[in-house]
Amino acid sequence: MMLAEKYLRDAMMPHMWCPGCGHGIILQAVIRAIDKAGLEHDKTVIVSGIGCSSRASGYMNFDTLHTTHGRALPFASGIKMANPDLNVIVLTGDGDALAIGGNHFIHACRRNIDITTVIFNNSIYGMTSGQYSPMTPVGQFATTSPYGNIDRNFDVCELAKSAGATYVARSTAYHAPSMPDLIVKAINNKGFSVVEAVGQCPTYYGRRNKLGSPVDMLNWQKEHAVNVAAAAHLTPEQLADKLIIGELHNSSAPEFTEKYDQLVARLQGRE
Amino acid sequence: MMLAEKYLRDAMMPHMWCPGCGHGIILQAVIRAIDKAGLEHDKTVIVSGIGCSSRASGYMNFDTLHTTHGRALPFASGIKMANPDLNVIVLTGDGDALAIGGNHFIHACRRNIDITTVIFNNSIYGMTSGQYSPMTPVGQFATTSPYGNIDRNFDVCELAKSAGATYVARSTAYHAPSMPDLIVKAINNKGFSVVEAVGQCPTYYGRRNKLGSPVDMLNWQKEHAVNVAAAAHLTPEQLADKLIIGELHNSSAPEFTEKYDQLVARLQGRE
Amino acid sequence: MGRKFAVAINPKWCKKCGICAAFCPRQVFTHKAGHVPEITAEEKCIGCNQCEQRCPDFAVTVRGKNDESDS
Amino acid sequence: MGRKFAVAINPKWCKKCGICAAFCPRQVFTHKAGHVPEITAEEKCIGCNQCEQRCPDFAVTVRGKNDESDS
Amino acid sequence: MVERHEVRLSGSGGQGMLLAGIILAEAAILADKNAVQSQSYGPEARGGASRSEVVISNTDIDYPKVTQPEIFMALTQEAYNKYHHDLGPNALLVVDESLSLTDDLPEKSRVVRVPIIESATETLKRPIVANIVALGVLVGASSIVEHEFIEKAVLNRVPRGTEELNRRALDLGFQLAAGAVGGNK
Amino acid sequence: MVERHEVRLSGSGGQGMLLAGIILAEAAILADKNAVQSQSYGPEARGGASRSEVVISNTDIDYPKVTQPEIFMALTQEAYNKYHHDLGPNALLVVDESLSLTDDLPEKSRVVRVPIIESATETLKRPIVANIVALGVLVGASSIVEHEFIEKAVLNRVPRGTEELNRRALDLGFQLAAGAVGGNK
Amino acid sequence: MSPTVKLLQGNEACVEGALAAGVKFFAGYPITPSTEIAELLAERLPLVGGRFMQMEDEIASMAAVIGASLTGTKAMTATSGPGFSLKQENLGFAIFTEIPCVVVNVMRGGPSTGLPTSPAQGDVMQARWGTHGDHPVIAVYPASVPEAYELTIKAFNLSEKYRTPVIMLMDEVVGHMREKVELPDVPQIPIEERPRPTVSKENYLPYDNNQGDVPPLANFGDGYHFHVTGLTHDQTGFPTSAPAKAKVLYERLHRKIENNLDDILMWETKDMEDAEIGVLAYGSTARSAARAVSLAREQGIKAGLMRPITIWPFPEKLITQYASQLKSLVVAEMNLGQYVNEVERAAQGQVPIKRVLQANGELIRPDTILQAIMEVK
Amino acid sequence: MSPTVKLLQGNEACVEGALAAGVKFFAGYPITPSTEIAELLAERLPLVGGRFMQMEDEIASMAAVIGASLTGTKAMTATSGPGFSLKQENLGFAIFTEIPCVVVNVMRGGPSTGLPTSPAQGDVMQARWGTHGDHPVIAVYPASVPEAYELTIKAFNLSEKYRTPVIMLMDEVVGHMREKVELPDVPQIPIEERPRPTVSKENYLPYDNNQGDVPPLANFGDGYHFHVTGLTHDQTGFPTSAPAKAKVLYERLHRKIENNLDDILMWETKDMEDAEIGVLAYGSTARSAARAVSLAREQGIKAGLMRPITIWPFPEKLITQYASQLKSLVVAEMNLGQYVNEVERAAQGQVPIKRVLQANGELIRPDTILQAIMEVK
Ligand SMILES: Cc1ncc(C[n+]2csc(CCOP(=O)(O)OP(=O)(O)O)c2C)c(N)n1
Ligand SMILES: Cc1ncc(C[n+]2csc(CCOP(=O)(O)OP(=O)(O)O)c2C)c(N)n1
Ligand code: SF4
Ligand code: SF4
Ligand code: SF4
Ligand code: SF4
Ligand code: SF4
Ligand code: SF4
Ligand SMILES: [Mg+2]
Ligand SMILES: [Mg+2]
Repeated sequence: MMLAEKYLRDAMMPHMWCPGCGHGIILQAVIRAIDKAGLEHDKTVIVSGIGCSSRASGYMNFDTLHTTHGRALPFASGIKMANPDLNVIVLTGDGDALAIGGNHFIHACRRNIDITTVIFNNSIYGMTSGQYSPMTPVGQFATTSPYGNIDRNFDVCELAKSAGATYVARSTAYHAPSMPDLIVKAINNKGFSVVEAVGQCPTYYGRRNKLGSPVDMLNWQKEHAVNVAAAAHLTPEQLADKLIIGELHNSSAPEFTEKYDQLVARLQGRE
Repeated sequence: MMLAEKYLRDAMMPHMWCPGCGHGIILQAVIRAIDKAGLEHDKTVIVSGIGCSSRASGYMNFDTLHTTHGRALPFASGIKMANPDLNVIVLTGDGDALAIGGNHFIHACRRNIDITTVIFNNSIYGMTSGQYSPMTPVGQFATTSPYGNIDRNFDVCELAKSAGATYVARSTAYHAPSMPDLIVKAINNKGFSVVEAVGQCPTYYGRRNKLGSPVDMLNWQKEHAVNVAAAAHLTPEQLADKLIIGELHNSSAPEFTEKYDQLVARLQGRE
Repeated sequence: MGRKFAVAINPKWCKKCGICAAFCPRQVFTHKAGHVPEITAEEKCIGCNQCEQRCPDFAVTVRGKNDESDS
Repeated sequence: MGRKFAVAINPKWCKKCGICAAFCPRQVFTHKAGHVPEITAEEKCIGCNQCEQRCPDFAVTVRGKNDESDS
Repeated sequence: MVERHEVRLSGSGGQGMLLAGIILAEAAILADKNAVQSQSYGPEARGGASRSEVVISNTDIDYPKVTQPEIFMALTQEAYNKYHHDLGPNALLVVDESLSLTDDLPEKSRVVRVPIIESATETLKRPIVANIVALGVLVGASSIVEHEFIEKAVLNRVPRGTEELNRRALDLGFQLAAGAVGGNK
Repeated sequence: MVERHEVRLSGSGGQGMLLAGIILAEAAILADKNAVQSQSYGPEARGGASRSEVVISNTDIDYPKVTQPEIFMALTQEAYNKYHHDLGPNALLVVDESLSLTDDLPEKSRVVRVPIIESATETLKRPIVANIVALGVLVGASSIVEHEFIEKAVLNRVPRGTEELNRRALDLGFQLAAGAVGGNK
Repeated sequence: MSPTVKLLQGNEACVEGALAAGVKFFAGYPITPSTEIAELLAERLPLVGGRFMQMEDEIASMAAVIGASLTGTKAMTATSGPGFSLKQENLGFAIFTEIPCVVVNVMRGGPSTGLPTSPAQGDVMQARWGTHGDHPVIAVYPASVPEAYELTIKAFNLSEKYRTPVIMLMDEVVGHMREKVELPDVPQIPIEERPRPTVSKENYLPYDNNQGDVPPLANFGDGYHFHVTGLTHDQTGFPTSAPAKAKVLYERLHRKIENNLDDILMWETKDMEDAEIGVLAYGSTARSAARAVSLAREQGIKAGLMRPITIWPFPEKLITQYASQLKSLVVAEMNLGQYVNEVERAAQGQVPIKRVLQANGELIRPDTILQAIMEVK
Repeated sequence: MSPTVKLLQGNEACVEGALAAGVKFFAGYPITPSTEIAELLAERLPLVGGRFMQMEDEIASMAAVIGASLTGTKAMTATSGPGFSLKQENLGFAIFTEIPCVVVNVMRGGPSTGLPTSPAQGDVMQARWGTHGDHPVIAVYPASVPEAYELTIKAFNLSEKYRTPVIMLMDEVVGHMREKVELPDVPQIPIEERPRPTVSKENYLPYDNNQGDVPPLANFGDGYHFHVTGLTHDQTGFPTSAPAKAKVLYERLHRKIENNLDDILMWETKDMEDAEIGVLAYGSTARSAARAVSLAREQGIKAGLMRPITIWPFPEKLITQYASQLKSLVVAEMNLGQYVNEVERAAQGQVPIKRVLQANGELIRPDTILQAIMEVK
C-alpha cells in the first residue's frame, strides 16, 4: 500500500493483528479516506480506546492517543473542544464503543460534536480472547456464551441516529474498496459521524462459530450485505439476516464547537 | 390520597420535594399503577438512583433500594436476574437515567430485561440546584448554561426504542389522571419498559426560565402535549415544540431472564 | 345518582402550591397564596379526582360520601 | 491503453492469510496455505486494486508500470 | 485584644438570609475587619428554616464556625425554634414581632422584637426587602459595624435600580431598632 | 532431598505447547509429585513463539517460575531463538530436526534433535499431534515421569475418539527418543 | 488421578471455591488476567441453577452483584486494576450498606492499562483506600492455587458473617499458574450464611444496633419492606444527617471488623521461631520469599517468613509479635512501596526495614530477596 | 471595598485562582459541594475565550480534561467523593502518561452518597492510592479561602512543571465558606508552563529520558506526531513490556516527584519553636487546631501547630524535624484515621501519637482538640 509510507509508523509494523483480521483492512480504508479527504496531516488527531481495534492509533503517523477502555470519545471531545481546528478521528471497537463506552457514544451523538468515529465491529471482544459483545448476534458462541448468546445486540446505526448523530453509514471489510468514500463523507460532515465497519475476528469469533477462514468470513460479508438502495425494495423478512450497507443517515444540525465559538464571539463582542 | 396509607411510609412524609414539584404527582401515578396492576406487594422492589426524583424510593413502603447516581438499572438488573419472581420498578430522573446512567439505560433496553423504568423528567438536575441535563432543551437557562443551553437534548423515547425497549410511553404531570394506565401497561409488558413522565421543577428550572408557578408549568404541559393519535395528523412543523404523549412503542421480543431460565432448564434437563 | 363527595386536605402534608385549586373544574377550593387551600364549595364536587391525582404532596383525598368501605 | 501493472507483496508484513489471492478477479496470485502468495500471473492484472485494499497487512502494492510518480 | 463576634441570621428558605449574611460580612470587611460567612446546605436548606452565619473579628479568624452566637436573628417561628438553642451568654436576639419566644433563652439575653416583615410589607410595600430591614435592625441594635459600611455593603450587592428601596429598607431597620425597647430578659 | 525440575516447552502459537505443558504437569501429579505449570500471555502469546513451563518437584514448590530450564523443547526456530538463552547447566534440549542450533548452549547440554513434525505429518498424517509426539520424545529422553503416567495424562486430556491416535503419537515420540543419538554438546 | 485432585489455574480454583461456597450469581466484564473466572462461571453457573450476567462495564457489574445479594443470593464479581478502579464507588456503597459479596481483583501491572498480562501487586493500597470516605475493608490474598480455592470460600464466609464485601486480591502469577488442588466433594470449611432476621417483619430494622455489630439482613422479596441507601442512615435504614446518628453508624462499621480481628486475620509463618531476619511477603512474592528463606537457612542465616493472608485489616499483631525479636525485617512486594509503609508504621521503629521493591512486570526472584537478606544479616 | 478585595467562597476563590493561572478548559459533572466551581467557570470561561463542557459523567470529564491538555490548554475538573472515585481510572492514565491538569475534590462525608452537604476529610488516602497500580501523586489542601486561590495557582504550576495531574483537596467547610480574599490584578505567583520541546520534530520523544526527569511535552496539532498510551511505554511513547524499559519508566515517574520535594512540599507551622505538644492538622481542621493551640497556650501549655499544605507526597521532614522535640503529637482529622497512619509511620515510635478523629459531618471543634492536648500534656 503506497499510502503506508506516508501515514503508517514503519517502526511499529508489522502490526499485532492476527492473520486475516479485518482490523487491518478497515485501517487501510481509514487511511485512504484521510488522504482522499485531504486532511491536513499535522492537524489531524487519532484517538482510540482499548481493544485489538484500538491499537490502530499506534500504527498511524499522526498525533495519536490510545486512551482507556471505552473512553476514546470523551478524550476526543476534550481535544476537539479545546482546539476546534483539529480534525479528530476516533477508531474504536464494538466493545469499546458500545459496551463500556456506550454512554459516551450516545452523548457524542447528542452533542453533534465534529468527530468522525469508525467502529471496527468484529462482533466480539478480541483483545480479551473472545467474550461476546453488545454486537454479537443472538445464538452465537463466545467464551462467555458457551451455550449460545441470549443477549440481544444493538443496531448501532439506529442507535446513533436516534441519539443525534448527523451522519451514519455502514460498510464491511469485504467492501473495502468503497468504504473510504463513506468515511470521507463522514469526515466532511460538520458534526458527529459514525461509520460502522463490519470486520472479522477469525481467531476468536470465527473459530468459535466455525465460520471458516478469513476468506470465508469476507465472503459471508459479501453475501449478507445489501446496499441501502436495494434494501428499500426488500421485505423485513428478506432483510432479516442482512447487513444494510451504505449511507444510512445524513442530516444537518448545528455543530457543538461551532455553537460554542458563536457564544464566545457573542460574549466577547458584547464586552 | 387513599392509597397513601398502603403504599407510602408514613414516617417519611411529608416528602422533601419543594412545593409544586412534579415528582410527587408522578410518584402518585406510579403508586396508582402498582395498585391497578395488582402487583404483589411483597414481591415488588423499587430501585432508584440519586436525585430529587430518586428520593421516591424512600417514600414507598416496599423493599426499596436507593443506589448510586445513575446506577439504578444495573442494581435492578441484578435483583431481577437473581430472583426473576420479583417485580422490579426503577424510578429515576432525567439526569440519573440519561446523563451518568445513559449506558445502563441503553443496555437494559437492549437486553429487554423485565424492568419498568419511570423517568421523572424535569429537564434539569434538581438535586444539585439546577444545572442543565441531557433533557434540557436548547436555549434554556440553567446554572451551567448561563447564556442559554447549546447542548442538544435526547428524545429518550426514540432512544429507548432504537436501543431495544419493547414498551415506550410518555406522559406529563398534568396528565396524571391518565398516566397510571400507561404505567400499568409498562408493568404488564414482559420486557424492558420505559415511561417518560415529564414533570416540573419550579424551584430551579421554572425560576431560571421564568416559567411561572407550578400551576403555570402544568398548564404549559397541558398546552404542549399532543396525543400520539392526534400527532399522526400533524406536520413536523406543527409538532416542533410539542410533546407527543401516549403509548409510543409496543412490541414483543424474548425477555432476558426468561431466556436464561430456558437455558438453565435445558442444561439441567440435559444432565 | 346524586352522589356527594367529601374532599379533604391533609394540612400536615400540603405545601400550599395551589395546584388542586387551579385545576378543579368546579372551583371547589379557594386558594390564597401561601396558604393551604380551603374547601369552600364541596357540594359542587363531581368526584373527578383531578385535585387528588395532581396533588404533589398526597394531601388531597376525595371520597364518595356514602362510600363506607374506604372510611 | 494497454496499461500494465506491477503487483508486489512485502513478505515482511504479509501474514499469509490468502485474502489477496482469494478475491483477485484475475487469479494473479497463487496461494499455498501457510505461505506468502506468489505473484504468478502479473500480466493478467487489471489494476482493480482489490488485493491491495483488502490486504489486512498493508503488504500488497499495485502500481501502474508506467507510473513513475509513485515509484 | 481579640474581638470575635458570632452572628446567626435565620428565616425561611426564601427570605434572603444568605444574602443578609453575605452583606454583613462584606460590611465588616469594608470596616477593615475579618469576616467568615457560612450557611446551611442540603436538605436542611431546601424549604423550611435556613440560616446564615457570620464570624467577625478584628484579627485573623481561625475556627470559622459559629458555636455560640452572640447575635441571633430569626424572622420565622420555625427558624427561631430550630436555631436558638446554643446562644451565648448576653446574646442579642433580633426577631420579628410575629414570633413568640420560648423561655429557654440564656440569662441576660437582650431581645429586640420588632415588626420587620410587616414594615417591609406595609411601609415599603415590598416584602422581599424584609431581610434588609432586618439587617438594619440588627446593626442598629448591635453596632457590630458602622452604619456607613453596612449601607455601602447593601448598595454593592443589591440589583441595580433597587438602591433607593434598599437604602430605605435599611434605614427603616435602624429606626425600628432605635425605637425598640430592647429589654433584658 | 528436594528434587526440582524445570521444563520449558516452546513452539509456534498453534502447536499446542500449552496443552503439552499441562499434560506433563498432570502426569507429574499422577506420579504423586507436585507440579506448577505456567505460560506466556499477552502480545507475546498471540502468533509467533509461545511457551509453556512446568516445575516438577517431589516436595512443595515454592518459587513457581522456571528460571534455568533443565529440559527445553523447541518445535520452531523462532521459539528456539527466543527461549533458549537461560538454560541451566546439563540441559536437555529436545528440538525438531528442522531447527539449526546456535553455539551459545551451556556446557554439557544434551541435544535430542529428531523429526517430530515430520513424523506427525508423514507417519501419523496428523500434524496436529506433533505436540504429543514431542511430549513422548521429551519424556522418553528425560524420564522425568514414568511412561504410564504420561500416557494416562495424555488420555485424560485429549478429545474423546482421539485416544488411539494420541497413544500412537506418544509412542512414536518414545521411539524417536530411543533412537536418537543424544550426543553431548 | 483421583477425581478430587486436579491441576487448576488460580482463577479456576477461585471458581471452584465460589461454587463450593454456594455462589449463585456472577456479574462481570472481561478483563485480563481475571477473565477465566467469568468464562468458567458462564459455563458452570447455569448448570447449578445459578446465573451469569455479562454487564456493560465494571460499574454495572458491581451494581448487579449488590442487587443480586439483596435477594439473598451469594454473588461475586472479578476484575483487574482498571476495572477495580471503576468498581470503587459501588464497592463503597456495598461496604456502607453492608451487603455481602465477593470482589476478586487479579492484579496486573498498572497504573492505567499498564502491563495487562504481567503480574504486579500494585493495587494493595487501593484495596484499602480506593473508595472515597471512611470505611473498613476485608481483603484476603492467596499465594497458591489450593489457597485460592480455600480463600474464596473463606471470603464468602467472612462476607456473609460480617455483612460486608470481601476483596480477594490475587496476582497474575497465582491467577494464571496451574497447580495441584484437592477438591473435596463437600467443602471442609463450614459454609457461613449472613445473619437473617428473627424478629417480626414489623419490627425489623436493617441496621439494628441492638442486634450486635452485624445486624441481620432480610432478603428483598420476603416481605420486610426495608430501605437501603448509600446516604448516611440510622438503624431504620433511612437517611439521616444528624451527627450523633452518623457517628453511631460509622463507629459500628469499623467496630464490627476491628473487634473481630482474631476471627478475620489469617497469616502464616515459616521458620520464625528463632528468626533474626524476617521476610514479609504476600501472594506469589511470598513463594519467592519462602525460597529465599530456605536458601538463607542453607547458608546458616536465621531467616524466617511472615506471610499475611488477610492483608486488610492490617495484621499489626504479626508485626508487633516479631518486631523486637528481629535484627532486620525485609519486606518484598511487586510494587514501588505500598504494604511496606504499613509494616513500617506497625514496627514503630523497633526494627529496621529493608525494602525489596520491584515493578517491572516480573515476579521478584528468590535471589533478589536472598541478596537483601545477605545485606542486612 | 477596594476592587481587589472580595468576599468569596472557597469554590469561587478556586475559580479565580484557576483563571489567574490561565485555565482555558473545564469539563465536569455537577456534584455537591463542588458545583459552584463548574457553575462559575461556565460563566467565566467563554468570556476569556476558554471553554466549558458539561460532560455526561465524571469519567468523561476527566477524559476530556486530559484530551484538552494534550492540545496545550490548561485544563481542570472539579468533583466530590463519588465523582472522585469514578475519575480514578483516568486520573491514573494522566499520571502515567504525564499530562498536566488539575483535579479538585471538595470533600463531603462518605463513603457512597454519605453526607453530601457535610464536611469530611475522608478522601485523603484515596487521593494517594485511589487508582490502581504504582504511581506518585501531588495533592495540595488549602485551609482558607485566600489559600484556595493561591493553591489553585500553585496546583497548576506544579502540574505544568512536573507534567502530572495535581489534586487539590478541599473540605466542604473551605469550599463553601466566604472569606476575604485579595485578588491582585496580576497574579503575584509567577505562572509556570510545561516544558515544551526544543528538538526538531523528527527527534522528538515524548518520554525522553535524556531530557531530565520531566521530558518536554509537545502539543497535539503542532506536527510532532507522537503517541500517548496508558500501556507501559518506553521513551518513544510506544508500548513495551520489556521489564528493563518498564523499570525505567516507573522509576522516573517516582523520581521526578521524590527528587523535588523541596520544591513541591509546603507546610506551615505555628508556635512550634518551643512546642512540647504538636498538633498536626490540615484543611479546615487546622483552623480548629490553631484555635486549640492558642487556647492551650493561654493556659500555659506549650502547644504548636503543624499544618501540611502539600499533603502528598507526605512531608516526612515536617514530622522527623519535630518528632524528637515533642512529648506528644496530636493528629486531628475529620475521618476515622487516615493521615494519622502516615504520621505514625514517619514518627517511627519517637513520639506517642494521640488521635482526634471525627466522622459525623461536623467540623471538629477547637475544644475537642484542646481536650486531647490536655490529656497528653
Ligand atoms: C476498564 C477496563 N475494562 C476491561 C478491560 C479489558 N478489555 C480490553 S479490550 C476489551 C474489549 C475489546 O473489545 P472491542 O472494543 O470490540 O475490540 P476488539 O479487541 O474486538 O477489536 C476489554 C474488555 C480494560 N482494558 N479496561
Ligand atoms: C457520581 C455522582 N456524581 C454526581 C452526583 C451529584 N448528583 C446528585 S443528583 C444529580 C442529578 C440529579 O438529576 P436528576 O436525575 O434529573 O434528578 P432530579 O434531582 O432532577 O430529580 C447529581 C448530578 C452524585 N451524587 N454522584
Ligand atoms: S484476536 Fe481477533 S480482533 Fe484481535 S487481532 Fe486477532 S483476529 Fe483481530
Ligand atoms: S429542586 Fe426541583 S426537582 Fe427538586 S424537589 Fe425542588 S422542585 Fe422538585
Ligand atoms: S395540590 Fe396538594 S400540596 Fe398543593 S395546595 Fe393542594 S393540597 Fe396542598
Ligand atoms: S374531585 Fe374534581 S371536582 Fe371534586 S374537588 Fe377534586 S378536582 Fe374538584
Ligand atoms: S492479503 Fe496481505 S497478508 Fe494476506 S496473504 Fe495477501 S499479502 Fe499476505
Ligand atoms: S489489482 Fe486486481 S487484478 Fe490486479 S492483482 Fe490485485 S486484485 Fe488482482
Ligand atoms: Mg470487537
Ligand atoms: Mg431532573
